[in-house]
Amino acid sequence: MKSLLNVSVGIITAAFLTMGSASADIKVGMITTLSGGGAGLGIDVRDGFMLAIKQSGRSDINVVIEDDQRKPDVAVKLADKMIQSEKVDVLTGIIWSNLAMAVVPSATAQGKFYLSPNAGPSVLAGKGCHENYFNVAWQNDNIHEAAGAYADGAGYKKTFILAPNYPAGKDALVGFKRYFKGQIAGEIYTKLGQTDYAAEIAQIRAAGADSVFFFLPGGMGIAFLKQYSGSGVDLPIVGPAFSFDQGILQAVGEAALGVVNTSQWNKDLDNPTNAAFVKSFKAEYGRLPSLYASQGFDTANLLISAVAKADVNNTDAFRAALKSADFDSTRGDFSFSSNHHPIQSIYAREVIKEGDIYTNKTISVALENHSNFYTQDCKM
Amino acid sequence: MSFVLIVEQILNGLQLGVTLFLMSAGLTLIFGVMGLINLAHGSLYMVGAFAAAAVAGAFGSFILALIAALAAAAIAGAIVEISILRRLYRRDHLDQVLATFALILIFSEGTRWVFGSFPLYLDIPNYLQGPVMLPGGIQYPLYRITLIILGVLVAIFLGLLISKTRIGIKIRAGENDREMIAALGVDISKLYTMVFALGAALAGLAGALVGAIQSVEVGMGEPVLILAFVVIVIGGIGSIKGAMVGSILVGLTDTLGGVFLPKILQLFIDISTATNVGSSIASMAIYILMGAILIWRPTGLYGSRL
Amino acid sequence: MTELVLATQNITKSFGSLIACDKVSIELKAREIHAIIGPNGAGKSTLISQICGTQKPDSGRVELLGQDITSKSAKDRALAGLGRTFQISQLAMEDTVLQNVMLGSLGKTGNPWKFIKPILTINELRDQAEYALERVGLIDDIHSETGTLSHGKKRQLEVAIALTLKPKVFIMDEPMAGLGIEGSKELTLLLDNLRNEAPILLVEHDMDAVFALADKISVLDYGRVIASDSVEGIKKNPIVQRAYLGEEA
Amino acid sequence: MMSERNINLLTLSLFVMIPVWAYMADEPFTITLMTRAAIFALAAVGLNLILGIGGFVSFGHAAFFGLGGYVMGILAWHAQNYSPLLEWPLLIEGTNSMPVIWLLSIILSALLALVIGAVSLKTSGVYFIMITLAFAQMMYYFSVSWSAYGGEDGMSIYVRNEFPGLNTLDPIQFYFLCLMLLLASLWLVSSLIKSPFGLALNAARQSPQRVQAVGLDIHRLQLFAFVVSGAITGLAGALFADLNRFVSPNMFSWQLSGEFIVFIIIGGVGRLFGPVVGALVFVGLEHFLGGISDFWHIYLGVILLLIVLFSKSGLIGLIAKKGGHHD
Repeated sequence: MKSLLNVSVGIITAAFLTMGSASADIKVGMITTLSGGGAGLGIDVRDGFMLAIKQSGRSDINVVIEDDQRKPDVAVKLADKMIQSEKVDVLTGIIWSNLAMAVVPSATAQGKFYLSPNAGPSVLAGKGCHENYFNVAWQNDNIHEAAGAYADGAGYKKTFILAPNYPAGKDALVGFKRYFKGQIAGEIYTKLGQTDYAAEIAQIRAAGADSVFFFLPGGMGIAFLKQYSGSGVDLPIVGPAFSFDQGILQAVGEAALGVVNTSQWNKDLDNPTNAAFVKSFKAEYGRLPSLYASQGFDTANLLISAVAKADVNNTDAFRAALKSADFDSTRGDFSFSSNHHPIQSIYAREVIKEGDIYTNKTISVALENHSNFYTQDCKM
Repeated sequence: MSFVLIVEQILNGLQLGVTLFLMSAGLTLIFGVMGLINLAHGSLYMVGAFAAAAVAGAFGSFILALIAALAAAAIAGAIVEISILRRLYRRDHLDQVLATFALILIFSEGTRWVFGSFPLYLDIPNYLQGPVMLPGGIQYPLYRITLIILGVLVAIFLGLLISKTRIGIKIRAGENDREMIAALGVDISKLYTMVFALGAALAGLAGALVGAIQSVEVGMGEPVLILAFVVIVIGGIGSIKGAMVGSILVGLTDTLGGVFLPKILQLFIDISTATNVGSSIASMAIYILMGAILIWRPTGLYGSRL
Repeated sequence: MTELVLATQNITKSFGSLIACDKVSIELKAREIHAIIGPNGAGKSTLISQICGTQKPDSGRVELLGQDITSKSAKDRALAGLGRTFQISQLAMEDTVLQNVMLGSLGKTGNPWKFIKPILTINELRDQAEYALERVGLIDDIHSETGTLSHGKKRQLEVAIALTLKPKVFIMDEPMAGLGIEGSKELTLLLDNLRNEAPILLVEHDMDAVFALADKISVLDYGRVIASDSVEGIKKNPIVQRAYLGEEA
Repeated sequence: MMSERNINLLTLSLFVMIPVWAYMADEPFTITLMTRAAIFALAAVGLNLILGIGGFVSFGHAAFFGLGGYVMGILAWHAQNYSPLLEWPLLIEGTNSMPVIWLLSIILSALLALVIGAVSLKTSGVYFIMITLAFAQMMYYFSVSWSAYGGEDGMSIYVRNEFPGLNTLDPIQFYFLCLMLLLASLWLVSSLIKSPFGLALNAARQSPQRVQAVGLDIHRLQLFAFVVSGAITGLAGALFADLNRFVSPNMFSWQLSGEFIVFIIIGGVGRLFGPVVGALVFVGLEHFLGGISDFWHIYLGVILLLIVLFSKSGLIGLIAKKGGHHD
């Protein structure tokens, strides 16, 4: 706990020797969720990010970290602080789409770079895209598109789909349907923050479906899975990684075993960067890394690669350095599409038990070198 | 819409109702006896769930976990009552709101400090796993049936406690007249602590029972708290019977509204609009219910006239 | 024949099995002081509440100047000309004495919808208030916080507020309570004068005051009028002596 | 010890001096923080009218705050996208003119308050608390599911709206605009309190029977206070949306309603400057404690507890001499 406190005290400077700096110091503002219900995601992003900074040994990258409490207005306030008071060059860290929508447009309009380690709302990929906005995680639809593709490939013909009634939930179902060719047995939008799914499960039971796709992030997903497994409905489930990731999986427990979920990363992905990342993350923080930690780690490495190539004050050169994505990602091949979102493979994983710990095993590639749907809407 | 589905949804509504009852019984009792608005009641629910998860994780026994939830919430409640809240009984409701709001902050972040930022694991025991067949070919989870029965038992227990025992007499006297009960020679502060701990224990029990089928995480108490307030206002503040009726009404409205409103709207407009509009009205349904009841009866169904 | 100002006809009110008012009919004529006496719990306050509209009678009617006001709200009865004082002081305790009385003069205008000019600078209202305070002898306490006043002074303040309303009839619920001998004397004088402005229905325990002021006395016991007569008649009435005066002696 | 009047003056001077200092020292974020404090203060000044003077604890003032925010958001969004708000029966265009947005926020919030108040003021005490909460929750869920205007994600407005003759994107200019509105609302509320209307409203809280007995309609008095109260808070919402250049359903959340109440209690219930002091202190605490640790909410909670336990009438009451209440 003590180390956690130390890390979070305001300004953090990596106290390592410089590796010879061709460029001036760069200041990074990280706004992420560190308190309240969704804190786990933010903490993982932060820890992954700081691990990469530490490993780079660079002392010319200063990171300022603040807690947005998952409130949009607080995030906006912090962005103002980062820009006006801390005078950062680059912003990053936001977990939630709605907070990203509140912060990103005005930050990029003020000439700051924004590197998204998690949220990828469709607006920021399409009509609202910006040359200074780079998404290092995924466009929101991607993981769900992969789930649709997987369900299709697995031969499901009639799927019941559900998601919370908010924009990311709608993106999820649209994304799934984009790649699923079968029939939709039923489509439900649940209340955001709902924790009892008995009514929905009853509808699934009655719908005559052969499979279920759901997108319910955070506690909603835990609740759904527990209740689903106790309901006697035993249709196969497909879901995005968010409900099956390392942090949350232990809380779901047995109910998740065998479920197939889609993700652009898994800890068993076979590349040297990933192996080293998993090992060092475990050594540093004493827990297995999550999807979010890998995204934080990749975001930092992208930044480090750009800092090594160009001075942040030379905006065009720095942007080009970012765009080239010249870093070793934990996911293997990684490049940016024309609207600055990842082109990457998305995998199907299965939840297994390793000793006492629930975790995922990669079983197949759901979508190979996948870009996103909104490139043609983006005019930079 | 089949008969089976309708019955199943009614059972779901009942089950939500009885869990809400566990929360709101304590809330309404504390308000009725001490006149305290306790926003931190949701935090006690959370404390119960976390205690249960911790004990279940360490010893693997669900029964022990439930006992731990009762005990931890009761103790947390008693500590808070003795150290802070008893100073506020004679104060304005506003001071109580601020103090218990502050307690929410302390409880939430304190819990996160102790247990970390990720949800904890708490599952239902094997012997309560899986569905059972009810008459009429209805398949329904055993655990939820157990919850309904347990909730009804607690309601009976509370009813007997208040109508038949000495403590109950004191509680009823305390509701009516604080001076009188002091004059009767009852140690009023002990009584208050007891009532508060009882309410807290019920909330903790609810947290543990619900935590097993939902997620045990920081902030889990606040949405339930709001629902519980809706319940006690509908039922009439201070009335256990009102809390019971209010819980069932809210449980049924919330569950059935979410399911049937979109279906009903589909008869009139196209499916996707119906789903959309239906689910947004459904999410407002309990508040509309509460508003309507308060317009009809400004002090709730069983509330005493002010 | 003198004009009938206020009348109740057979008003009845019960709370469960307890009958607080049982077919009570009383009359108040112009320039008259009609006292209601009776032991505690006899139903005097319930009667006043029904006349002033804070409680609705189960049956019977209340008439003011020949008009049926039984179904009117307390506010409308005040507008119709009922000026009352409360047995348990109903005052804005955090406000000053002057502010409380100006509430009365504001009520008389019937128009509280003025938002900018401070009320204390509206001379017309202030003059009326100060005049009323002078009449009840509270002018020296004009800027005191009402909550700090003695019990007796609060009674006087109640009367002052009623004065500003310039009502057609006064309803006074124990205005003398807690006043002390000197205070009672002064208030007795004031009420004696007031009867020329409007008749008074007076509930009072101070028998000296009642005997000095009343033109007519009605005695309530267990919710019923057991006697209604002149001062002399009541003094001699054996039923009254048994039911009420006898107990006090 | 200080008189309440001096505390008020001190507070006002802080609201002027801090931003001026920040401007000189080139600390624009401090100005942003002060703007936030001023807007929260404005919202709470509105609430204080019905809560402190009227005696009705509204736990749903976020309904007005959010409505004001959405008025700004919707008008500016249409102006930004050059799409008319309504084409039939008459053409209504979006706008990015602050005065127009303010006026509309005030009018619509007042109308909403009229509806909510007409229903809610029939109840009192805890029932009133809960029914106002219910209305705000309805607005919340409605905005979440209203996908045309962003639903849960809300709406981003890329440029701050315009005020004739000012550059509103300059933090200090926007700040003083907000401060002027705060001062105007303080002047309005202080006039109201001293006016005949205020006297009657104040008395209606302390002794409703008395006010009825002098022939005044307490329900109408309270309803009017509620409407003014909602309108002021609605205006604050429009400003808040402009400060963030963003609106979302969060502006309707019950936590926000709770925070408004907290501002008032911190400062002192029913005192003219109570909400102003409270908002300033709260924003300050949030800012300074936020950097201490991940668990800074614990510290905030403890400080709020201490305030409530050791001061019976807010910080102003704690500092002010007794009896300074009526100035």
